[in-house]
Amino acid sequence: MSHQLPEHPDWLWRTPDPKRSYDVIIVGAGGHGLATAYYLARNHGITNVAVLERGWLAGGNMARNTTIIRSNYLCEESAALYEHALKLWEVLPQELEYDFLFSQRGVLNLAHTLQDVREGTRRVNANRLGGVDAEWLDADQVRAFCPIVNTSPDVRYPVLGATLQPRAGIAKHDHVAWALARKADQYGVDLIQGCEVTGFLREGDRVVGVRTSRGPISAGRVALAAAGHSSVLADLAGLRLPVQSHPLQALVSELLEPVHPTVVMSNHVHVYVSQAHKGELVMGAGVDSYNGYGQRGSFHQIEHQMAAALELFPIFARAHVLRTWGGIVDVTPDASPIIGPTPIENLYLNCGWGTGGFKATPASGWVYAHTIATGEPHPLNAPFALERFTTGALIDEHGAAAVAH
Amino acid sequence: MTQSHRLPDGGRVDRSAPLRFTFDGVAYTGLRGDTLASALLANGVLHVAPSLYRRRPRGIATAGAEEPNALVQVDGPCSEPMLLATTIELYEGLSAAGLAGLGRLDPTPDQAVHDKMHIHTDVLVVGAGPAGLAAALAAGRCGARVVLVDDQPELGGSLLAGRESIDGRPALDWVAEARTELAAQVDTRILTRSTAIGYHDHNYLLVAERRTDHLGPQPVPGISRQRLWHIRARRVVLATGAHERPMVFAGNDLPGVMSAAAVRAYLNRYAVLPGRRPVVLTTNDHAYATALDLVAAGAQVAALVDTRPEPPADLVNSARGAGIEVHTGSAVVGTRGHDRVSAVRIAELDADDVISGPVREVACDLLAVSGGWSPAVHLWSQSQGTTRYDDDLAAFVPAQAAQNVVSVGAALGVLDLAGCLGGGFAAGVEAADLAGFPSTAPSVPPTSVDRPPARPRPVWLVPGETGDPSEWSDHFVDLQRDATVADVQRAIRAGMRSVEHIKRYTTIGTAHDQGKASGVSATGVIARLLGARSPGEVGTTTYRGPYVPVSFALLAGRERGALFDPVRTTAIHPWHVEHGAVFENVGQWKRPWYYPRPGESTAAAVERECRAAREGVAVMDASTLGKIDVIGPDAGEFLNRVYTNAFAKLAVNSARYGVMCRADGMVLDDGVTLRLAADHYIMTTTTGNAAGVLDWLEEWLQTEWPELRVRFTSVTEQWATVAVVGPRSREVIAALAPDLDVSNDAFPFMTARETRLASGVAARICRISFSGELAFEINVAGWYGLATWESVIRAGGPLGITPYGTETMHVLRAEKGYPIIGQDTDGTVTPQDLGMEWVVSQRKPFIGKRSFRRADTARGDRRQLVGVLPADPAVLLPEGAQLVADAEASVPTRALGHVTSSYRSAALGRTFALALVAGGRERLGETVYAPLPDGVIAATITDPVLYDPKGTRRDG
Amino acid sequence: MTADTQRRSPLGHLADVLAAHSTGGERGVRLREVPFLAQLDLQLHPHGPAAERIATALGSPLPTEPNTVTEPGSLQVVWLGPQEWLVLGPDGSGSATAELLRAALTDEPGSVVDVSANRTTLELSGPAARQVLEKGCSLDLHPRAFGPGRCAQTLLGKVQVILHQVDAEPTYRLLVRGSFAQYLTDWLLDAMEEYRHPRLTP
Amino acid sequence: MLLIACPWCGERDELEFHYGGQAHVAYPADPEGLSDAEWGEYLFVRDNPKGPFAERWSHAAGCRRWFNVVRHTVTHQILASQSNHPVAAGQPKPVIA
Ligand SMILES: Cc1cc2nc3c(=O)[nH]c(=O)nc-3n(C[C@H](O)[C@H](O)[C@H](O)COP(=O)(O)OP(=O)(O)OC[C@H]3O[C@@H](n4cnc5c(N)ncnc54)[C@H](O)[C@@H]3O)c2cc1C
Ligand SMILES: NC(=O)c1ccc[n+]([C@@H]2O[C@H](COP(=O)([O-])OP(=O)(O)OC[C@H]3O[C@@H](n4cnc5c(N)ncnc54)[C@H](O)[C@@H]3O)[C@@H](O)[C@H]2O)c1
Ligand SMILES: Cc1cc2nc3c(=O)[nH]c(=O)nc-3n(C[C@H](O)[C@H](O)[C@H](O)COP(=O)(O)O)c2cc1C
Ligand SMILES: [Zn+2]
Repeated sequence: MSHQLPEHPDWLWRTPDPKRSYDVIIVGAGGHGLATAYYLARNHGITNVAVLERGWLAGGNMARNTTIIRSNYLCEESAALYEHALKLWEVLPQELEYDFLFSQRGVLNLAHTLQDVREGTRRVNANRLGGVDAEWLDADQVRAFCPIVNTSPDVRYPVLGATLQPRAGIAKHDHVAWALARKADQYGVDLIQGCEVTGFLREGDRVVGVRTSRGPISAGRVALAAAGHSSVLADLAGLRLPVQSHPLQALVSELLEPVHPTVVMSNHVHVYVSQAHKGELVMGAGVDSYNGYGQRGSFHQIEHQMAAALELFPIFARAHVLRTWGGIVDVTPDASPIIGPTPIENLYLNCGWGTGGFKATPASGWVYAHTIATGEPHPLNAPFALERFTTGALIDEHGAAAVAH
Repeated sequence: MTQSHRLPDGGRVDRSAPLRFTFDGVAYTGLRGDTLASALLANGVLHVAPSLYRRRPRGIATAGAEEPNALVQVDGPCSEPMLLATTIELYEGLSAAGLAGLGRLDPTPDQAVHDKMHIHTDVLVVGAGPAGLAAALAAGRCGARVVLVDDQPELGGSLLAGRESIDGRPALDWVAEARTELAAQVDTRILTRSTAIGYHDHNYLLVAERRTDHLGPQPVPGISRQRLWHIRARRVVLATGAHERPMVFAGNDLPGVMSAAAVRAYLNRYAVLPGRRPVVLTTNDHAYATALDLVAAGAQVAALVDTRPEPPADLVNSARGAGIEVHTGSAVVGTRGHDRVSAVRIAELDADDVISGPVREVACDLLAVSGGWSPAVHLWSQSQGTTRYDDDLAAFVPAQAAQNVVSVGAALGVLDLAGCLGGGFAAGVEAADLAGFPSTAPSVPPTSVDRPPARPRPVWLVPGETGDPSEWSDHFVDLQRDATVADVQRAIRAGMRSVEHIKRYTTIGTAHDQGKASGVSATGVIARLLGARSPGEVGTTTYRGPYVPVSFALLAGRERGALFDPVRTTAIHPWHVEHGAVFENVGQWKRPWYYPRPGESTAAAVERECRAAREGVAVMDASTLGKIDVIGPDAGEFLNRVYTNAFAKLAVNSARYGVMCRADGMVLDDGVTLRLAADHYIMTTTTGNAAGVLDWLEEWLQTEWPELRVRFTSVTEQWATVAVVGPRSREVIAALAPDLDVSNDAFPFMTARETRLASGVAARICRISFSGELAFEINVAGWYGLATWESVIRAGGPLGITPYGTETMHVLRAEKGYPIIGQDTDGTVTPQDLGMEWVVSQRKPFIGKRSFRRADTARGDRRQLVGVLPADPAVLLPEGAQLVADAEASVPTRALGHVTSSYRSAALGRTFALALVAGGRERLGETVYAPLPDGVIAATITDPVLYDPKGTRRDG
Repeated sequence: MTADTQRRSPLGHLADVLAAHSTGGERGVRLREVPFLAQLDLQLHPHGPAAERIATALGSPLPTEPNTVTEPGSLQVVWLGPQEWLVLGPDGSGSATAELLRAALTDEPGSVVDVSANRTTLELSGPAARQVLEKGCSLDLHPRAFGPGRCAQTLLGKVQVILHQVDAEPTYRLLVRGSFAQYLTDWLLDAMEEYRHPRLTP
Repeated sequence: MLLIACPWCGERDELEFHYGGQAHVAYPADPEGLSDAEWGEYLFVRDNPKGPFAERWSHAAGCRRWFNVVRHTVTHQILASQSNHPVAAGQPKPVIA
């Protein structure tokens, strides 16, 4: 039987008009902007805050991701950050008083080549040292954990094993955003939709506010959380970022009786799939190679994704694609985010989450709020500074996952 | 079973072809030409399945792809969930069951074939109703290549459901003639049963054709079940018609509440009378035809309710003339009935849509509803065209085009037949013209005499008789999601303002039908509850593909099983298969991993192969290495720039190992390059990187150094390469190549010789060693690869020559501390990290050089490649094990590095590993620990070269 | 032992299979391997003196119109790019042609590389041949856009091929790298399957 | 599936091409003379406009030539493609300035 989703609360947020001035303005009401506002209020008592959103709240990548949450990243710096997020996910439904369907059903990352096996083992061992739960499963264990995966040795790229993070899983994306928005609003944060930032107010080298489609608003600090549009905003401030915006697509099937108990990811064959609570299969497709701001991608990505899905899950043959869509992901050269101050005083940056920032939402908000409130990075985001592209101290996650959902 | 509701005559069903079928286990009979839905209705079956969440009875509500209720699971060799009874063509033996909005996947393997086609056209017309047919005819007459697609089995579109006339004759006669004319046009292709599902950038459309579904579930030999057409069109004409909207009133979900246009289709196309005592509810002219057709079919139309206070007099008169009671300025405000509507409640509405008069109850068994028409702008919107709200039509209509496309007919909001025909024809002529086929003799478009309909009066939200919207929980807005006006109101009260938020709060529009017919009604309800001036202020949610759901199998096409991804094999592959090789996937290549003897374990086989290479002679197929001819007077200079070390002064017939870095200084690839002549080198790349390296070279040459005179030719498959390795390899080569002086002096290490083998085959033999042993590589034209391999095996037979695979190759090179790019490196490793300062020229510039001076890249404590010897020489460190300095350190702790390669070595008589360790070269002799799930392994850091560090063996 | 008895073309072992899957008739399609064609990759500036010398030596200029093939004598010269051609000749003609080309090139920058063993050639012909290609090739193969004497480097399914239409029947040649030949053949045989069965009547 | 005009081979599906990012980013004439920041900028920082973008493509499955295209990153409209004068104009222009 399919599940009706839990009811949303009777009250979510106000629709205020912008004030003339705020202590902090956050640009972008995606998950990261909202989490930042929430933690600014909760952890730092800063509530004279506006989150400005050009469209509808959480209508960017937050509305379009495949909701995979895990912390089993390769680099220690990444694992620490994402693990902080995972620990927050574990307490947030209660703290936010919102059942956003966080489901720790485990995530399998399949290995199909000897090199995949090496990389998987490397990640499992690194994760365990970092305090992240991780196991290595052989093909039989994979089948036991997720019986619909085709573990036959006869396929083109047989499953040789998988890493499993048992505490990983999924959550319902919009509910997460709304839960954060609701609490932020309760703390007094103004969530202002239909308000596009079109420029920055400057006094000398300092940013003192923003220009918007609804007039200028001054601010003590301005914090960007605009995901795919980060470069466009940075450009308005005269800053060039090591970020490129690419289309990334996802799709859902119709509602189906439960068949898929966990989350399966395969970089090699290219499948990312879970079955959401209502019963739809949720899958991510590939990133288009070229830049794009169109929230749509090239269809061959979907076709390839389907071929790959059937290679691994023959039972999906007669499932149907109900809807496809695209988002705009902000990709950095090392596939890791950038969080921290910028060379421009009072302007802060949080971007570059690429294909995998949903899972980081709470931690991203936590450390970003810390950075904005104190002017100094939190130890967890210190390594993710913009300077690393000058020093060369990249946090390269390519080895771990071509696409890091 | 009798077909109790089948009309005695008429319709496009074949009365001579009765078909038996079962639904929910009950047997029925229908006719060829029926859909499952029309056949069920013919048998008096209306109810399909309960609703998903509230388990309310639900019936067939439409006659097409916009159906929200009639979802079924169809049995077959592999049963298929979530198909629509309204679009399934009936076939003999069909067996299906109703679904409550939730499908079931069948674990039986799906044997059906799905395939794809790629075609181009000048003009693509989507929809073969009057507008589309006229467009296709016109474009075809101009000589353009035309593709006409329609999702129905026959052409005609809504004409199939009506009784219109064209040029003074029955419209379907005109359709038949049009079909004949189109079929005779050489360059026109008609695809029926074909739904355009996607409209992508650069006029790229996808069309899903159902080729055999109407024949039954069994695969038809040779014919794919469904086909996905990829169509690139110069111009597109969208003639996709319009969807009739439902209306939102209390109890609007009862079975028996049906689209008025669907009722008309059931009457005229399928010869089925869906109800004997219907009521018709409309906001516009169109449903009058339904009412009259119902009367003509013998139904007793109990009432016609028109929301408009003053509908066109001629329509009202004709209805009254047919004995129908017409209620103007009124609406149905409620229904009665349990499993089926048994009565409707009718009341007058004032100008603000408030109930303004007494409520009257009228008994009925069917309520035909026309809430207005929404142009099917789905594909238009997918093409990024904009829409605008048209107040006169009460509909969103196409506005600004984003590609080479026009909409015509009802899809544009043109609702009269004459307008559809004329507009379609003109669009066809124009599309052909713009595609380069001007019309020479403009023919006269077909004509019809009807007039554009009068203004509709949409009532987006029919009020309940009591309470306020927050209580209207049986006013359904989205039937499949069981979402009601009360839900919308709750969302708005919670603070939601955007239609996108309300969609997500209520899940309206997210079900199987994607709100095809109900989406605009939902917008109307939202507008009303928000107090917006018009639905245009609220807008619609985003239209996304596919237009109708399509199976994963169709999109996967033939890229399944053996055809999923190319398999690349070498010329010698058949021998490997015959000799029991176990293969490893390396990129798309199949490479022998090892060659177990019967009963032999992997470890034993590898140990045996290694021993042969170290003590006797062994042979490996190295053909997969990428090979690139680099030719031209500036070839040496070019190589100097892309490799970290120098090549310009390499002697002819000599070879050199080189490393390439990306601009960021990280190792990209490595390999041996041989100079064949002053201006001719042949470069080898790693197996997986061959194509990437060629691209890399072309990029630098073309975009940065076009002045360099050098050319690249990929010759990977031109050459088969056989590596003959081991102290006795010289004997084998001597036997094979009698003309060659194989002595050390005459043929030193890292040189090459051209010769003719005893077999007569021309060969280039190089002395290259990736194992530290004396070794030769024989290169022959690919088509001699197998024979040459066989002759090596024969020549080496007396010496016990042993074929070996990639695993042994890895052990041998690791014993020598040679890294494998991609295994011992991961894109974050510099040549210096690998201990290869010697390969990094200090004198010349090369790609990546500048990066070595960056703060982080110049650090001394970077992870460096070292050897690692487990304390217990029998214990094998797993590849990927992390290394720490302190065995007792509590988690979380930082690793020093990790094991990249690890093997059992026969030559060393122990296990050993390579690892990347922070400041590793400063730590030689230190003990490190690998904490693993089942214990800690202690090991000592050593120099990475463990075998023959002095290099005494390479000359044999 | 002569070298020739040692040669194996990538698809030599499949000749019978290809023949068995070929069909005639109104919607027939045939597939065969044309093994061992001599193939030379030629790169040079299309308008230098060397190009002139080559034109003289071959008796016809190199095709400079994109996507076209010329046929000087027993050779075929396939346009691969603005400065690159593939010169095809009968089995065994490779070294002579290579010498001729190298001689004409003299010291002008350019290259002549024998790639005869790099690719093999599949010939697909018959009334349904175009449809078979359309199952995996996104080029416009309609006679208005493509025809005898035209060529393209493109993708068929997931495999890179050099496609050359030989005649109007149509007959196509597909030059494919040896390592992909088996897979491409499997792909083609699968795509041809439909035409071994009667057409589906509506 | 974008349709991209190779200046040499004509219009082909996107799948035949490799994307090469922003056009007109020259390799620094003297890398050794650059500061770490300047070198880092060359390595990693590229324009990322929402709107017309001059970018490079290589016809990887075809003629292997690199060329420039101006594409609108929202509409994907191709506003300009390096023109094709392969033979008449002699030596093809060095593509990336
Ligand atoms: C298809 C897809 C699948 C994904 N799958 C996963 C997954 O499984 N797991 C995972 O962890 N991550 C996933 N991601 C990535 C994840 O969605 C993003 O990394 C993350 O959502 C980005 O942060 P955000 O939520 O703040 O961004 P967004 O929601 O995009 O928020 C940015 C906001 O800024 C607004 N904005 C932009 N410019 C302006 C301006 N000038 N003025 C005002 N506002 C502005 C935008 O409108 C937007 O609402 C996926 C992404 C996509 C597209
Ligand atoms: N008087 C009114 O109020 C009113 C209202 C609506 C329609 N009409 C009548 O309906 C007719 C409209 O003619 P028309 O030609 O514009 O439309 P149509 O409805 O006759 O034809 C559209 C055709 O396109 C097909 N189609 C739709 N989407 C498709 C897709 N994605 N892929 C493949 N096929 C698809 C439909 O199945 C149908 O066969 C006219 O006769 C008009 O008078 C009248
Ligand atoms: C996890 C997840 C599940 C979804 N499930 C559905 C679904 O069941 N039905 C549906 O129509 N859309 C579903 N969507 C897609 C949304 O309708 C929508 O396409 C997506 O939020 C992007 O927004 P847009 O299409 O309005 O641009 C889902 C999206 C996500 C991220
Ligand atoms: Zn090209």
